Amino acid sequence: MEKLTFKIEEFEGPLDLLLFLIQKHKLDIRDIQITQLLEQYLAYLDAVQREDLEVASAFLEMASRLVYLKTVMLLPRRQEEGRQLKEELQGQLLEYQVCKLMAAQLERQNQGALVFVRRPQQLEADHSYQLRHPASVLYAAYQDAVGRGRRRLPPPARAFSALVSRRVVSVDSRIIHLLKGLYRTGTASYESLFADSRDRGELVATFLAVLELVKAQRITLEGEQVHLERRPRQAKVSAISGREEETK
Amino acid sequence: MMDLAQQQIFSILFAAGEPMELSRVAAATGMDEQTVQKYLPFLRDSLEDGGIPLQLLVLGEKLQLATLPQFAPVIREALELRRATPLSQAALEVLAIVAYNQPVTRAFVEQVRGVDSSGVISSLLEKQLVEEAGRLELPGRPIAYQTTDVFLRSFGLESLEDLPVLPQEPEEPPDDGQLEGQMGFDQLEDV
Amino acid sequence: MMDLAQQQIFSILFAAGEPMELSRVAAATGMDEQTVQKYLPFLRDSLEDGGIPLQLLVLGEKLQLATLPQFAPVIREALELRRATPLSQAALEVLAIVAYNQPVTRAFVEQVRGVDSSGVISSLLEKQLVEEAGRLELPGRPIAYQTTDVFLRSFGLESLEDLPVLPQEPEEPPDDGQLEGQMGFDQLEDV
Repeated sequence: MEKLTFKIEEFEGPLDLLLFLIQKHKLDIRDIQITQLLEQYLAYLDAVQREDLEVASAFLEMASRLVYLKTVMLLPRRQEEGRQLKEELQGQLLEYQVCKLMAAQLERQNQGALVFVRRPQQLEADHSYQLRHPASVLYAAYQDAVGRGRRRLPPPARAFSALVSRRVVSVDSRIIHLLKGLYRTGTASYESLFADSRDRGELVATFLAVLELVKAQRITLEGEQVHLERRPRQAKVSAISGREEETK
Repeated sequence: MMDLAQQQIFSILFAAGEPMELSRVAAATGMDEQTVQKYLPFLRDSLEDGGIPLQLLVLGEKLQLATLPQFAPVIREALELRRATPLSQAALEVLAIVAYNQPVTRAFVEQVRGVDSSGVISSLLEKQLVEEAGRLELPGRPIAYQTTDVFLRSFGLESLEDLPVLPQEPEEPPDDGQLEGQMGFDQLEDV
Repeated sequence: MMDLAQQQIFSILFAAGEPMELSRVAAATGMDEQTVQKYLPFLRDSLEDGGIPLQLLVLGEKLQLATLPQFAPVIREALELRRATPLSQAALEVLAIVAYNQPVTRAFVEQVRGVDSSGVISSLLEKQLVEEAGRLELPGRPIAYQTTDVFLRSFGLESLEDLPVLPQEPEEPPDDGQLEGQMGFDQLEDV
């Protein structure tokens, strides 16, 4: 337990680490000294970072929570809030401690690898589903499944055909495309440039194309509007570099 | 009363379920094949003496434990009653996702639901509500699933066209199949 | 020596393989549930008397036959099963949280553990130690999870009631000083 060096993977999360520190430094979990705990916690994160390991965001989040807690507790007028936050953290730690105890108990009881059961005997019986339901339950289930994630619905299988055939949207083709459009209109809204991009790869390519055109001073951006520079200062479209961006 | 060797053979055959090579039973128990063979009559006697309603089948080079024929009706009754369990919420959701998007992969279903759904898909396959529909031309050549006739029957549908219509998605990507570079000018001009 | 009722119950459980609802066993054999229940100890005795290396498991409302732990090595050898990797600390923690609080959402699990737990939940779903328990009537209709029969079997439990008792929280520090606004008994009696 008393190892001087430890790896972040040894801890299941920030709560686990806090419990470890509390135990190691014999702190009272029911009345933790936030300042002391924060120092040790940060020292630990430092040690991990010195080893060039990436610290998981959950650990950083806890660090900021501890800093905030300490700050609040220092402010005379917000002591009540500080007390509440501290109790909340202690409650969480106690709860997690119980969770660990139960996990250890379960581990001792685990005999899953020792007891075998049979697969169902193959009968010539018909296993097909026999009940009847109105089709509306499917509709309701679909709504539930998709729910608020509706906008994050993955693209249908056919959308992948493009991916599989490694469709490539080059930045150059988008540059030409944008210029052609702008030659006719002279000006367009920034958003309209992206209106016809069908997927993320194309959006990225279009965005890079815009950047290249701005850099080459072929277009200028003013607020929401994009203007074509009719008199390019450079004779050649130097933006066209021959580089290709693959779609993701 | 079974002795240790019989118990070992019995345990292996019980857990295997399927017919198991006598040679593997022998190897696992550390006996030679003749010895295992020699134990089989004793095993049969033990089953009979204990009134255990199982038979020890010898199928070529393989062994299997099976129920007795006279118990088939009560077994079938119990297993069929079991089938009449209504679909769970999870099963309904997976079924709906397959129905509205078929053919779909497991990954698609899981992405929509945000949760591992392999167990649910197996149970729908067993209930014959979905079936495999070949493999998709995607990396890894994943299996695609589609709904079945049993599905149509269970939900009183004549065809998939009869599925309740979903509300239009406001952001459905255009799928008129324009090729890259062909589109966009008109839209630009419209601005 | 098994009698007919025991033989029927045994045959059904043997053929089913998976945990079988006691109510279905009752319905298929034409007994009532109490009668089936009454037969279970006799069935256990018959197995033991015959030296049959099986145990009759009660898993909540279900029954299942399984092998005895001492035969695990020989079975594993014969079925060429690799030794199962033990459950990770993370998996045990998630299981403990689900077991004691079910049905629970992923968000609840993550709140207790203080870390993202979606991967662990997926692997527990795959191992069939937890399963979906529908959706909760909360914003976003989150999926709820509960433990399974496999969980009960794996941890040698007959029902969730058998879960080890949570450690008692040590009593609050002795309250020599009454808290503000609290009345002592003597005061109450005086009223």
